[in-house]
Amino acid sequence: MNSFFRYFSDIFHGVKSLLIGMSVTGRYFFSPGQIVTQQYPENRKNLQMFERFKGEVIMLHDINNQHRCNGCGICENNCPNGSIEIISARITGEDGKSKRIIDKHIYHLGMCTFCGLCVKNCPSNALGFGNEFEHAVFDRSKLNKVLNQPGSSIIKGVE
Amino acid sequence: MTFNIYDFTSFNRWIDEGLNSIMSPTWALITEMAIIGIVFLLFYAIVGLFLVYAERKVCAFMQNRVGPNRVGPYGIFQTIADFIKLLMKELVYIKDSDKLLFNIAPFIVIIASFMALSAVPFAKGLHAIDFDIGILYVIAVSSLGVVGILLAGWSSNNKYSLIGAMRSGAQIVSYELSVGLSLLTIIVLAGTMQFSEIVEMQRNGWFIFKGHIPAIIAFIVFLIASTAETNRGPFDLAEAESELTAGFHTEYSGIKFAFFFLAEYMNMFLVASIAATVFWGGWMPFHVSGWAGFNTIMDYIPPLVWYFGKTAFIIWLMMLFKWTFPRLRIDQLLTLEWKYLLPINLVNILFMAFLVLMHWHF
Amino acid sequence: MDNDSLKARILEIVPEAQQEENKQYLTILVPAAKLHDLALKMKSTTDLAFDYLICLSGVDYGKQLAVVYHINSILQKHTVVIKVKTDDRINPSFDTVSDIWRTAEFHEREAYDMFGIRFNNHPDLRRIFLEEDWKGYPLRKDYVDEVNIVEF
Amino acid sequence: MSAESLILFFIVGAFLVGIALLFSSLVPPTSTNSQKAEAYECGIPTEGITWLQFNVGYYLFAIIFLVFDVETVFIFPWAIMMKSMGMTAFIEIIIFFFVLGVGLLYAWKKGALKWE
Amino acid sequence: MKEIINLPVSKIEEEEYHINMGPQHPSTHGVLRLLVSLQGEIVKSLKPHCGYIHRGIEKMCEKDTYPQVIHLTDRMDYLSAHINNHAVCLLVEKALEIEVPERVKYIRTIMDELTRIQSHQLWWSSFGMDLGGLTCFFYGLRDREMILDIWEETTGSRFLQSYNCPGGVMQDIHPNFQKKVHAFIKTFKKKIKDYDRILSGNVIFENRSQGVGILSKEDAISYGVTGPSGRGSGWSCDIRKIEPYSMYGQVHFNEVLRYECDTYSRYMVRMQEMHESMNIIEQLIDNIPAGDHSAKMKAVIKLPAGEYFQRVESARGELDVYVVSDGNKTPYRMKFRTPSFTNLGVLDHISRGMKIADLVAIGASLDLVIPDIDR
Repeated sequence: MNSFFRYFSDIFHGVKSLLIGMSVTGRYFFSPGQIVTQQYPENRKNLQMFERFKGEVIMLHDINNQHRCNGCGICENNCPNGSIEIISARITGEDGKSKRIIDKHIYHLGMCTFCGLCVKNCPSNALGFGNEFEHAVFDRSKLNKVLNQPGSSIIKGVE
Repeated sequence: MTFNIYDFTSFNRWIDEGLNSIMSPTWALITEMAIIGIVFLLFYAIVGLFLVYAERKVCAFMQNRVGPNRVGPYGIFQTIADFIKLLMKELVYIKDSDKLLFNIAPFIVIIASFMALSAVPFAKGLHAIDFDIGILYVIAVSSLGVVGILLAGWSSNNKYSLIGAMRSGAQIVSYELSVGLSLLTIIVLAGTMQFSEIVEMQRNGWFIFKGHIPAIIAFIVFLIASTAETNRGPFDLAEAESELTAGFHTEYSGIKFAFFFLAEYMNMFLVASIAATVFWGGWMPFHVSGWAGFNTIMDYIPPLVWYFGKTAFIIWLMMLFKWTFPRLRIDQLLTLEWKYLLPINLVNILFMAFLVLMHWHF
Repeated sequence: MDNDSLKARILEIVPEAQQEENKQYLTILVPAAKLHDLALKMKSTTDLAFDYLICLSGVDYGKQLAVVYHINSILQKHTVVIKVKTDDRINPSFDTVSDIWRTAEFHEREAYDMFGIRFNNHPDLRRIFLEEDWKGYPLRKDYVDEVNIVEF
Repeated sequence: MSAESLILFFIVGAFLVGIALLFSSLVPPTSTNSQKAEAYECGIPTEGITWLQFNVGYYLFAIIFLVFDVETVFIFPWAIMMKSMGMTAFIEIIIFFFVLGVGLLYAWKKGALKWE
Repeated sequence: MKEIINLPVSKIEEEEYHINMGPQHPSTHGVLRLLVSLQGEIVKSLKPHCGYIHRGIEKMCEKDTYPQVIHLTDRMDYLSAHINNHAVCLLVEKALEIEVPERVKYIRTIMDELTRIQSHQLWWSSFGMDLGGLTCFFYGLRDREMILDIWEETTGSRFLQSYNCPGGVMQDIHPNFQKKVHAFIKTFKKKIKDYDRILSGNVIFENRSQGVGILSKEDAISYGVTGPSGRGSGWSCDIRKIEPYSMYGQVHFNEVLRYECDTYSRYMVRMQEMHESMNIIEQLIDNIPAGDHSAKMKAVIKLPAGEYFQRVESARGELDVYVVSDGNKTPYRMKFRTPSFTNLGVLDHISRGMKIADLVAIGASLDLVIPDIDR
């Protein structure tokens, strides 16, 4: 007799639990206001990334097209994947001394794992993270970027 | 109380007589058949495509998503785009597979659902064939689909498919019983198996109200069993994707896969429409005895709207099942059938018979 | 049990064992031949009760190959590090402890895969990560990687 | 329409599948290679034979089903006549169900309904 | 066809049905291959084949400096990336005998617990999906998004943050951090009730999970099954309690233990752990002391020669880092004892005699992350 009652209580509890489950999905079905989907390409205009978002490594330039990188190579040493290459050049400064400046700061985006060591360890805070995240290209070689903008020079007093 | 503005019988007769007047009876018959064939073909395709779209939207809303929204407004052409894509896909053949059975399987699945569809009454006078053994016919024909699934699984020469097919065989064979017995409960009340008569008998109240408790139990059992019979979640063991990748149709590509997919949705439509017809009065409007004004207003709503509304609601229920519950295991599936549904069903039939005997139904 | 008494107990079982310097755990170097015996006793003795093998690591010390066992007792809450070393770099082998701690089964396969250390009586000693026909044992210090992606 | 027109539905169904299959086998580009013709088993070549004797569990249920399904066929005519025959039919079906129920109970207790 | 007919009957019975689950299989959540021997639906035995995404992290570590190692540990168990970082940082700090500022400890602990919650959320999602309840998947991911947003705001990344560094954390927390964590906890406490309604209490789920994959406490210890899986067998193996690190010694939380030893108990442990994690975060979030976000570190970190071992509790179980240092700036040998790898070892043992569907449930209940196995 005991098992007989358990048979029915099983059915009862089973059906009850199923109805509770259905109430959850049913509730969401009738509340489309809670939809969380982001319509990505359409919302591009008002898509606001967080300021710290690590989209890519960039070299910070001011309005005079000047940056703070002196080509010391610390970022290159710190990069675990070898995604930074520094090509420096020597020029003769105004005071007649030969000094090292950055010629090309090459950044292989395709190899970068965004660990942030280059940005963190840069002694002159020349590097930063940009918010751009749409990096898809058809050719891998396009992922190799030169970070210092053409014609840019170093801010005085940084070296 | 008769209300015949939506009666399609005269419309049918008009076509029939019109055709007979301009051509010989043989040709008239052939033309009629061609018309019916084309109409059903279109109907089948449209309902299938719509149901796939509806399922995507429904499940998306249940999951806090938007669902398809790229092709056309609100993504309504998504399934058409998918269909075209699948049509343009290559049919891949697997070596060592049984090619004949492999090709026959989608035929069987589609034909079974197609033939079962022929007996469904959409509105008064709007049905292809009105059998006097309608329910028996539908049960018999729709269960043919399992042969297709078994063949598909067996002929693929794929282990997942084979296990899926075996599961599906055991499952459908078991749930066949409950589908039959739950419909029998209503047959006891109705005393007929002809769909048109069954619908007609619900003019003054749907069977689910007339038969009250046993009818409601039978309806729930039918809903569960038919969900299982259409291989839908939580009973989708045959294609249990987390276990058997895609189950019996793992090896089917392109349009052949699409046919299995289509057949699943058509079977869902079919069982929903049978449930609507047998339990919820089919195209009969909702009537409350005594409320003459209310009943008249209800009568103005076309029977097709009633019919599709009820069907859509039951389909929605089945989608709610699928998108809420986890999948059962094969032994639990069979336990549910043999230890719960079947005994309940048997007792329920007796209960209904007793009700009929004592005239306790409405 | 504190480290001193632990050491005394282990020395009782294996007198040849030597202690190695380590700030964190008691580290004991055991001759390879005594390893299985010691492990068995360590697990079955009630006051030691080392029932949980935390970690089994292969180490290449340059000349020697070693296997380091970090073993913990859940009941007694003490941890000991057992080390076995071998000079044989061509065909290094130790006794398996996978019959004592089942977790060793996978870890020993890993050590075999990466260091080529064979474990006698292991139930299923195959390479676990690399392919069966992989040449060499990558984590050894003398392993030469022909296609090194990092040093391009 | 009469029942003979069932053949129509058969033909239409076959037509639908056939025409689509025909289209699909002619129009889309095809290519074959030995990898493509492998049965899908998570990307690993299949080991052993696929078509093997299978677990008896599935067939056991098929047999029980057969028994019950035949019984169900007997219930159909009774169900139609129930209303008109009244008490006699009811008593008859009680006896019938009793036999069926005993059979089910027996199978249940025997463990035939247990999946192994 | 023909071969079968020609086979003698006894031969057929002996023949085992081998089936590959994985590497391309929905239920392995990655590229794990399980070679399963079946008899009908029953699993006779199974052999895991791993290594499909073995990247040789331990070898790569030998070439990297300690700060560089951290970004590799992210990629082992990507779902508890922060905890993996934490382990290496703790080890380095222990070896150098550096005391990190209190603020760092608070931040790390909160981050660890957020990691645990999001890992369990993803586990819950995929558990539901493995059992066929696809809706669970979206609910879990939906709520996980809030944690990812919190991370993105503070660390700049959503998934593999590399937020810890030896001596502290990369950046100070974002001003919005506390507010957002509070908002998350408030929301998630409501949402987790939905989780219970839709899956935990469901009769189908209970039947699918109860009595499935029994792992006794003795076996759990012998196989080294740690974390929620081990605690589901009643083994008190929480490193946060055994060897407390960061703030775990000072916060109050319960170690969730259950004794049914089956899939259901492993499930319930994780569900309870999410509550406990929220409890820990609530205790810490308002009391983060002011201070620096990193201790003063030398530019080049060299560990004194010797051997170091650090245990932490990752979302999946005990994560140990074992370092042999020869005094250089790169580790001489670095070994990660990852929880998934060890937990995988028990899969064969507990899934024997179960059905294929159970195997999927058991695999999901062990919460295996494939990169964590392969490293």
